[in-house]
Amino acid sequence: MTRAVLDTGERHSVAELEDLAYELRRKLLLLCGTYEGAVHIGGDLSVADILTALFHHGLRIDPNDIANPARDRFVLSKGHAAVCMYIAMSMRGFFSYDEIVATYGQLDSAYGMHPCKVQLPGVECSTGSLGHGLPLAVGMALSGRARGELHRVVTLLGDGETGEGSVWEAAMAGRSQKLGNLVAFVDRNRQLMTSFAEERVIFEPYADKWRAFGWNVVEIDGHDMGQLVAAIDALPSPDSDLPTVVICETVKGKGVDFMERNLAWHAGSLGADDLERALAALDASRASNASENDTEAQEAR
Amino acid sequence: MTRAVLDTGERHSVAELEDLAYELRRKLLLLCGTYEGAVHIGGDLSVADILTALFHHGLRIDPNDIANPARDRFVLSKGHAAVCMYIAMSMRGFFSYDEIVATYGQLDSAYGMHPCKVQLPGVECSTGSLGHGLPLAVGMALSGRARGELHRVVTLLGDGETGEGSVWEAAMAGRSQKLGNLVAFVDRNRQLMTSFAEERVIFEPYADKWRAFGWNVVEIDGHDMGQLVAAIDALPSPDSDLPTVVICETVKGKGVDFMERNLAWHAGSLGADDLERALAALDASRASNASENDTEAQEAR
Amino acid sequence: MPVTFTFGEMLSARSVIGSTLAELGETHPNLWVLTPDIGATLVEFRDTYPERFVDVGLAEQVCVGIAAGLAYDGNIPVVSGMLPFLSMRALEQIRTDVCYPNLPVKIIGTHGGLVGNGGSTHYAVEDLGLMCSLTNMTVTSIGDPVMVGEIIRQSMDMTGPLYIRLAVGKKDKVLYEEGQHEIRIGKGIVARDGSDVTLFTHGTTVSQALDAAEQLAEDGVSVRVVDMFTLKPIDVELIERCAAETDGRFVVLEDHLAYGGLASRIADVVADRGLRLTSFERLGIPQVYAGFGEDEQLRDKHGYGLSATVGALRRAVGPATRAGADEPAAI
Amino acid sequence: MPVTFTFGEMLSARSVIGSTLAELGETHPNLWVLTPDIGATLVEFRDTYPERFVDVGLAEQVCVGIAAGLAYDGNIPVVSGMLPFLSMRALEQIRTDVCYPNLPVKIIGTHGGLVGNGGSTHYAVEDLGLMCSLTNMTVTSIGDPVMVGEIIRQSMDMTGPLYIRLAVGKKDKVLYEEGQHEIRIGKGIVARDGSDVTLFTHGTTVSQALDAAEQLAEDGVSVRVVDMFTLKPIDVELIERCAAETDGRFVVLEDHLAYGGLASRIADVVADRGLRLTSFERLGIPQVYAGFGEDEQLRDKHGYGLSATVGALRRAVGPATRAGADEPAAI
Ligand SMILES: Cc1ncc(C[n+]2csc(CCOP(=O)(O)OP(=O)(O)O)c2C)c(N)n1
Ligand SMILES: Cc1ncc(C[n+]2csc(CCOP(=O)(O)OP(=O)(O)O)c2C)c(N)n1
Ligand SMILES: [Mg+2]
Ligand SMILES: [Mg+2]
Repeated sequence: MTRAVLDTGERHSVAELEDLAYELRRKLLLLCGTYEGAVHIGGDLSVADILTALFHHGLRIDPNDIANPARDRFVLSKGHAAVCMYIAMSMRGFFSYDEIVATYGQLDSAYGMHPCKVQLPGVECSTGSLGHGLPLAVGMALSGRARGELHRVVTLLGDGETGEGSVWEAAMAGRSQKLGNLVAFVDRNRQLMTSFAEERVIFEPYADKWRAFGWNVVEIDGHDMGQLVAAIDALPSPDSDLPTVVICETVKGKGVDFMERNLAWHAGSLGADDLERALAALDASRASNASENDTEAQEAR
Repeated sequence: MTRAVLDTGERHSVAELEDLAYELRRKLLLLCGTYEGAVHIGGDLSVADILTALFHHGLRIDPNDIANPARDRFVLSKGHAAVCMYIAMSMRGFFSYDEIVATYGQLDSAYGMHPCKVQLPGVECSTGSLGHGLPLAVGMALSGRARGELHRVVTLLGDGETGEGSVWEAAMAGRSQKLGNLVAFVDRNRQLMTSFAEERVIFEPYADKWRAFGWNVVEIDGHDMGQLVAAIDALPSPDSDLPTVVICETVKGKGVDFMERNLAWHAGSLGADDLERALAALDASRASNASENDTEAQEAR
Repeated sequence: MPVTFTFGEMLSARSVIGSTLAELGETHPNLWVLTPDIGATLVEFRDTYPERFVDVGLAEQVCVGIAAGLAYDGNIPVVSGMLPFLSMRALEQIRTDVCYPNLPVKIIGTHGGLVGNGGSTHYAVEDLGLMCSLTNMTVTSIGDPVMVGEIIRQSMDMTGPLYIRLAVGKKDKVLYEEGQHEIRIGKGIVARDGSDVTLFTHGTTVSQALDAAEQLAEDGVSVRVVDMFTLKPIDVELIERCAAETDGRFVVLEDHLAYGGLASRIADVVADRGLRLTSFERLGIPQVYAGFGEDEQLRDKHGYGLSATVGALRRAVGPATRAGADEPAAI
Repeated sequence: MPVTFTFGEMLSARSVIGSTLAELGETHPNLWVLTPDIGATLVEFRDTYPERFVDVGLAEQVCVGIAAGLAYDGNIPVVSGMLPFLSMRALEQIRTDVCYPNLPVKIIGTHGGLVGNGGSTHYAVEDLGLMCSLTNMTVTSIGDPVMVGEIIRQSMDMTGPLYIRLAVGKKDKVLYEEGQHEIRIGKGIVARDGSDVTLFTHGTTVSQALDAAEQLAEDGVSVRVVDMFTLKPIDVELIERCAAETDGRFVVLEDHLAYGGLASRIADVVADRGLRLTSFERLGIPQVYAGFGEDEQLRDKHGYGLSATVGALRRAVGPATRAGADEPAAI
């Protein structure tokens, strides 16, 4: 078996991907500034880099051929990051960003707080209730296997979400069914909705849990685009035997200093002032990243 | 805090406990020979030694004071081994064996296929649906802690049962709540109802799972009374911080050769012929154990 | 190989499931069978189509989740297990992953009602109420073992989810001769015609209902027995017709809580359509956890066994006192 | 510290829960509060009684299981969370670990109905049907935020389980003046008296029902509004009385599937008691997954908003055509 050839868009350099992630965050904040209701900003910002790496680099998908049986499947298990996914997908050509901004959360909109496949073809399944994505992904991976596809099924979970027992049932099933075509990214931002991880729920030793459930474990900095790309490129072949989890160390609210590691920004709305502050913070964070990168580059020389 | 003083019965030597376990198995088979319906013989026989060690050695309980707040709590999470527990408890003075045999499974009997606290005071809670016992035990352990009791809450799970996600939720909760007074025995007989472990569901590396969930892990031969007693005696203090799992390597159907590791004997009934064969097999197994023990004793000399 | 059977014979509904699935595996390459360690009678399918058989062990939630994932990709998954656990442990998965996207997942299981002597953890007594609560779900409860195969076969063309409830399924009476009745999801079966009173029932109690009708016939009372094996969508038209044709006398008998199951489905129709009944009585499990005992003993103990059924039918056709009308039921 | 409030004012039911629990924590040393990561408004309790506060993170099943374990040992555990998840993910734990042994565990949560704009995974629209299916469970749905506190206080003496459903609970209208009505679990509240038709409702739609009644009053129609905040046990006596006193005209309005909730509870009584109604109409969520939108928009879209309620009341008192009697409802 060889992996199907899909038009998977242009190849981007890491620097380009970083720009796309910046753009994604910016668009996200702008939407929050327009929409009156609450948006899960914290958990959106923590996965902006992961979603960029997936939609612009990792996933073999074609926005013009969304039902291609050979496509990779993406399941947003942490469904509350829907709007970040919508925007990432719009940047990849699936949807129109303007339409998202114009209709988000409104009556009859396809773009709501959680992904709804019934209303929005292009997303692979409806999620939002935590703990459902990985089981669904196991089913899709099994199906692809049986049909002889070499696609991958990729899902993205919140770390808090992995408190759900259904996740560990699915972890065991993915291993037992020998699904090397199954890949779970975990957004390890060490925050739940109302507490920090390890404060009320002890998740550590976290990677060991996945290892003990028989998964191939990769640990990276989930905001380092180079590491994300490298992890994706190094994924074992879809016809191998072990599912892979990529544990991404992240920061909830990443890129907007006053939201970072701040329980108040699990979900929220941005008034005009907030929006301005947030955009400024985003630019500042980008500038400091750039200078860090320069230093690293110099040091590497 | 000191552990409450309860009349916890006579102290038994390991050899005496072995005799009690033999007696338990015998009584179990005799009941199966009388009762017309199916009994979960396989999973009963695999926990006969564990239940003997608990009810005659490990648990601080008093059959004449079943509501003593300082008592240890026992939760049979693998509720289908109820009859084995009833008999073990009868041998400890809780119930009458004759009454169990006379009424088991009958209309209005307190002794049914799964423990029912509503009908049978003395059992701590109603179980039977797998995956419920550990969460209940966590609640009981928390409660004891809060009341300043130094009791233990001990539960017994099937290995297949630990496929349930609710077990891992409870494992995480037991660790997060720092319940050193919580002890789980796992009957690791490597069989589920319709398959052998690792055949359809991959549990290995099994002990690592519990370790990764932050538990204190003890691994023993679940049919070696000496090891059972030692493991119980070495349990960390109830006011320590880590829950303990005692993973007992066992054989489903243990003690009756034609039932051992035989999927057909997950549940069954014993006709007169079967009963005779089973009792004979039990005696044979006891004799061979005794001679093994002799050899071991000689070698140790 | 299709099951052969004789009218009145005892047959195992479980083995009908097993052989029907094995048969359909051949014609439907997208048929999958999944189970949470309750696979004893699925062996034929398992061994013929191992790559489409998934035993997840004790893990009902992921079992249904996987089924949904398979269905998203064009497959027809059948989840087979024990209903008390499937209908409750996996309820959110059934609702959110299967019913919401309206996927053709079938849930088939045993232990519906006070059967099997497992005690209250092991009886599915509220399952039909739970399943009827779910949008897009088709809900059936089947007594005749041959019919189980027939319904599974019919369901291959369904686009949405289906729930099939059985009792123990080890030994069930074949109730209908081949071709005797049109068997169609959504249509009740007039298992025995009659004109004085209608006895509605489903699943394991159909047989008991027929026996009760036979007893009443000896008294010269003509009882219509309706096997309302589809609870959702409910056959409104048949209910209305029975009200008109059996003098507004209804008795509902079911091995399910008396509230939430078929009797409540019929009560919904009674209220919606403004049916003016002469009598309405429900026989089913009262608001208790039932304890141990053999199936028939428990039915007798809890007031919906054969003699209670006969009694209710007598009351229904007797002088016009509304049965149970004096005391508010404890609902 | 008790909440102070003014009639008609907007209050957060969530903060009422938080402050009531904090208040009761003092008088009830065996009161525990548990949550699966939905603890924002429980902070007062958490910080005052940290040793009796348990946040298990995302893990609804064990949350209920722990509550049961605590209750076995003499405690009064309150589990607080979002109802779509508590009522379904933890259903078997609620049934088997709490209801079967009849333990005094209280499940209190938000997101009952099409509220909060979270989409279909986040609406509890079948929860009341599910909970009414459970033996021993007392089921309530409360609109008035002050009443929430009152019911929690009353429930401290209950020996069995209790379910309390709220809408979003961030901003709710205080509906009843203090002492205006006797508030007692199991007894419906006549929120507004009237003689032409009874409008039964509960929870978040009580306020809408009162508005509709006000509109009808302008037409000279006298609408009785009954806040049937206890769905189980249902107030049979009040239903019978309303049938007699409002000319057999019933409209049922609820932010729940139109089948399975209050309307079906009332239909059960109608059938059991043989009530001869003049009209019966149910306004609630049809058999669809509702999608996104603000609460009021969704109610309007799905046919149970204010104007639909007014319309149904007009039909009920209008010329004697039975509303909806021509077409079988899709149930
Ligand atoms: C089953 C379930 N319970 C509760 C919620 C409400 N909820 C949404 S996000 C969230 C916190 C999730 O934490 P985590 O998975 O770490 O994601 P993050 O917030 O970090 O993005 C909660 C409790 C939900 N969506 N599903
Ligand atoms: C939730 C649930 N699902 C299914 C069953 C039926 N069942 C009873 S025992 C058993 C096998 C359990 O395996 P294990 O836990 O290893 O116990 P053992 O049979 O080895 O004693 C099954 C599937 C059950 N009791 N509960
Ligand atoms: Mg997180
Ligand atoms: Mg086992």
